[in-house]
Amino acid sequence: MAERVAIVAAAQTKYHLNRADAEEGELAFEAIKPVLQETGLTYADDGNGIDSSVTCSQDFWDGKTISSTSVMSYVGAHLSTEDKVAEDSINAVYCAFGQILSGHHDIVLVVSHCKESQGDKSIIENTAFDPIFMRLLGFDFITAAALQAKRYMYEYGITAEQCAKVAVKNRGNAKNNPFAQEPMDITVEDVLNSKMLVDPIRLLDTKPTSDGACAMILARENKARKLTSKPVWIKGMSNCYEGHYLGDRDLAECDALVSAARRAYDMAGITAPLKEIDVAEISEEYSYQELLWMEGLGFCGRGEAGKLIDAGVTQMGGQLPVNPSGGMLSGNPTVVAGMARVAEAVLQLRGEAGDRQVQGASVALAHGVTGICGQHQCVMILSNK
Amino acid sequence: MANRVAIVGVGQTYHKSKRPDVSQPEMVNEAVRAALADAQLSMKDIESVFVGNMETFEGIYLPDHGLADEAGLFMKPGFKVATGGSSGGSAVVEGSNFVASGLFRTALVIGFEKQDAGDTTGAISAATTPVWGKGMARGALGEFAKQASTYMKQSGATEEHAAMVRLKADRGACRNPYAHLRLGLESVEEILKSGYLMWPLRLLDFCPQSSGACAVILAAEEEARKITNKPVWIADHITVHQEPFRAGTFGDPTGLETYSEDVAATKLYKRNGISNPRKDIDMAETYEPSNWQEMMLYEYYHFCEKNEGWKLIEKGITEIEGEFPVNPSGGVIATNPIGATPVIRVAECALQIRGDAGEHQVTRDVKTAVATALGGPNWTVMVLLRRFL
Amino acid sequence: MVKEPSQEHIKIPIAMSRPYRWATGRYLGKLYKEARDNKKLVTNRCPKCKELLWPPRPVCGRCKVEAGEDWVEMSDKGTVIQYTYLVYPLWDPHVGDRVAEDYPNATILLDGGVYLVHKLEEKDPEKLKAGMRVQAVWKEEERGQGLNDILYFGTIEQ
Amino acid sequence: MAEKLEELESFVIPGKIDIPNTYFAGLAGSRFLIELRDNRRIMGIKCPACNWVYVPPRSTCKVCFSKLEDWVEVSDKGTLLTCAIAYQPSPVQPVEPPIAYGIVHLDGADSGFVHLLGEVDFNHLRIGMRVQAVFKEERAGSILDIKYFKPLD
Repeated sequence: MAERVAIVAAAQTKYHLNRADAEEGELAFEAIKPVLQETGLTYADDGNGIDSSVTCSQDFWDGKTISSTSVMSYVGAHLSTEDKVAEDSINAVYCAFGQILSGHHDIVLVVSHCKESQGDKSIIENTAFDPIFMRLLGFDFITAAALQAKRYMYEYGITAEQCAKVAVKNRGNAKNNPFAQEPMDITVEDVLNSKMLVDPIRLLDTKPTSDGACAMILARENKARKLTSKPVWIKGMSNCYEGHYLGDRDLAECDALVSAARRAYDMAGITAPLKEIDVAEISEEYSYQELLWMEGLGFCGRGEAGKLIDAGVTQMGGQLPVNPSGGMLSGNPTVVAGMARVAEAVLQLRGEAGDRQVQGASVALAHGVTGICGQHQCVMILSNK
Repeated sequence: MANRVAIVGVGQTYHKSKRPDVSQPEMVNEAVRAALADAQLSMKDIESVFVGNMETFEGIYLPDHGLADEAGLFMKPGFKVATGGSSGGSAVVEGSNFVASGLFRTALVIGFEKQDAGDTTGAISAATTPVWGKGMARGALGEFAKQASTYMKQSGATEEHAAMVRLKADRGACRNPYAHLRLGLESVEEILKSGYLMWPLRLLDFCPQSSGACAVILAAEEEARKITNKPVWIADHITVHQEPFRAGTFGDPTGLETYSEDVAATKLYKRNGISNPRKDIDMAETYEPSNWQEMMLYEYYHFCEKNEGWKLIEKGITEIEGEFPVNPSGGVIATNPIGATPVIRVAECALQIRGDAGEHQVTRDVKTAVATALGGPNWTVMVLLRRFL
Repeated sequence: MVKEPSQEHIKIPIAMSRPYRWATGRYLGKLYKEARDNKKLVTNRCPKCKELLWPPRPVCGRCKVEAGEDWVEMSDKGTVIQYTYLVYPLWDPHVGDRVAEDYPNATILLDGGVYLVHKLEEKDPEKLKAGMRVQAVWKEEERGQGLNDILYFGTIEQ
Repeated sequence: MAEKLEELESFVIPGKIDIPNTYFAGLAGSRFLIELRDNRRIMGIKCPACNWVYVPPRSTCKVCFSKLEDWVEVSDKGTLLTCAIAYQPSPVQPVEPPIAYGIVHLDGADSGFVHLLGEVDFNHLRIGMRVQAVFKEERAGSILDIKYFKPLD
């Protein structure tokens, strides 16, 4: 890369079960306002203001065609550049990264919002499945995820206890995160005794319905240094699509994640992820996914993530704390979850993560996932150096 | 610092109301194969994929994911953008950005819409929610009808002028084997006989609902020169959004506001040394859902003075053989697979610059062309293409 | 060009309505409340450009600043700027059917200075004209639906 | 008009987006569904380059992008690759829960086939078990023309 790009500010709303008190734009503005205040930026394309906005929302969740119109006023879109990415929001950060590296923009505002409380999750997710071969079977994401969990556990001997430990760890970590929706003191037994939703996935293996928003500002190096004394640099980033038809995929593997991670690591010059990365924020919509994605990210060999959680490697104080924020399991809306991971990584690298701070963190990984059984994966490496 | 980006291949499906013979991924596959063939590349040469589509039209959440097995996304990086009707234009812009940035050497940009899967007007009406505007939405039709009525009053354009635009479009479409509506219209009178859909818009004044796909392949300069001896350079692009302060869904029905098109054109022309667009640019493909809209776009894009758009059509300036051809492909009024439409604009401009447009190749030698896109509420994307850097 | 084969084309119809619970938020909620309780139209004003925002919201999209709560009550009278009438019934996604709304659809400039899209009571195309003066005809019952608390705009004398 | 913003109410308006859709099964999908409907046969398609049999069939190989036209019939019997049991009701389910889902490696295919499982004691569901397709008597040209896969003894 010829030039460096930094995140100069990031903010999240507190995540909440139901924000019926706010429409989408008002919700997003709760995250936008702090990043504008922190940087003192306004909208201008003279090189000193925000010259592009990338929003991320899903029409199916907003119940509205061209859902970015909900936040248009709040992201300075009028007679300015605005684009909307329709994946998990970490890809909107990727889009902004590309806009700056291309030379077209200097300072980009990225905003995502989602109110899961206002739609029907099963119906919306069902429409993501191929209408000819899968949709009529009545799939939603958790049903497909259960097929993946079962195959992954079978293939590598991952146990329900090990998955439950992820849920316990992340909900416990959430107690230190003021933005988290569901911090909980729970035990492995609590998880294993919680209601079975889709065997082998139980209620506490899943995340709650969540509403929230996240905003951040990216800037090219010469601008970033003027905007903050604590820039967080994007050292590497990439994403990847897996195939769609579930029967074609070896669900115990996550090839797209391996591919995205390889490119991100190559860019960042990372060869030994477990050693070189200080903290990871991983999008785990279901508890088993944190383990599977850790393998895809190369933190351990295939099937060995269970051993890492058993050994406490990923807990606070371990060699590589994973999801100090509490992760998706503690409550992030889909769509927003990936940017929430990035925002948490930024806090860690600025040393502003409060009680969930990983001491001395200088390299962080943020991961986002979109679609069925992690069909689309995105990996980002950040550093404060 | 940034890499220069060229279009090295274009491909599209033929466009029809319905494509019962193919599934959505199969339809997109046709365009991707055509683009690969045009570039003489194979899928393994493609490093990234960017998709433009509006999910509500087909009722498919994450529609790009559904394409992964058959349209070339499998194990490739990329993402989908959704900026309304301009989605395909935004996909070209982001694809171009990612190649320019050096992150990828090649990018496949896909736009598609299979409108036989749903109800387009219904999907556009869903751009309002019941909390604001329930039951008031009339799809795009209502908006364009109102704009037409205002334009008629303000500019002095007549229904005859609109019909002349329609006639020009049809002449182009009949020479373009991929166009959807190829009606063989012969006279203005024939068009004026068609019934009103929504006053003052007649059936023949409005674009059809098309199913189709279009793909373009972008490459960084070094790759591009290896791939083709006729690269078409993306000299610049710009995206401008506009908020509808005066209750419009597409721009401003009162004509009092500054338009996103105007801002986009002003900035794009200025930074590319274009002082007289009709002289410095050789042709344009615009996103004109109605013939009335095309006359307005002439003005918004500074191809003429305000309220004089109708004079361009009256004088034949924008005909295929004219001094400044606009929409020689037949344009959007002949073919509108929404997500694909802006990609088609870019592809058609590229073909004109290469001299490969066949029967609808314009008379003027095209060295520079501009492709535009329109999305709601009033999203403008302009892509400036050149034969030489 | 791909040839169309002659085989039977299987199609899968899926009609799955998606339910939503849309929230107005507090700013638009204020308009809803005044419409419901007092048959009044209210909105807030931008502190910078002094224009009325529409719908009411916490930011001015034009000035790109926070708008605050300078609330203003507006007349429910206005002038028709543009109108069109429907000839062909269109699919309404919020109804789930084709709707042949026989009231003309108009953009109306309220006397307070904001534009809104609504229905006109006058159905006779001969009597419709831009510039005609209209006033909201409010529903007597079941209000609480924002602008849909207005049945339509009826013609008033100059 | 002196209320504080915090005291203002947000109205929640229930409603829906209701636009019916029609999906064409396309070249490969149509033939596959016609065979299910008319002949109770499960057809796959073979990639000449990868030597891989896809079920259900599609027109392009996702790996090598070859056009696929080489139709092969595969068995209605296969081996269970994974399974899941949905206990909670949802509006998209085709039958009442609990519902068992499975991915079946059909004999003669190289990919898994996603469907429902039936006539099975959930306690006996296990990966690797042999299953067979049960066809509906009334078939309409849909993936649901197969009722489910049942265990083979």
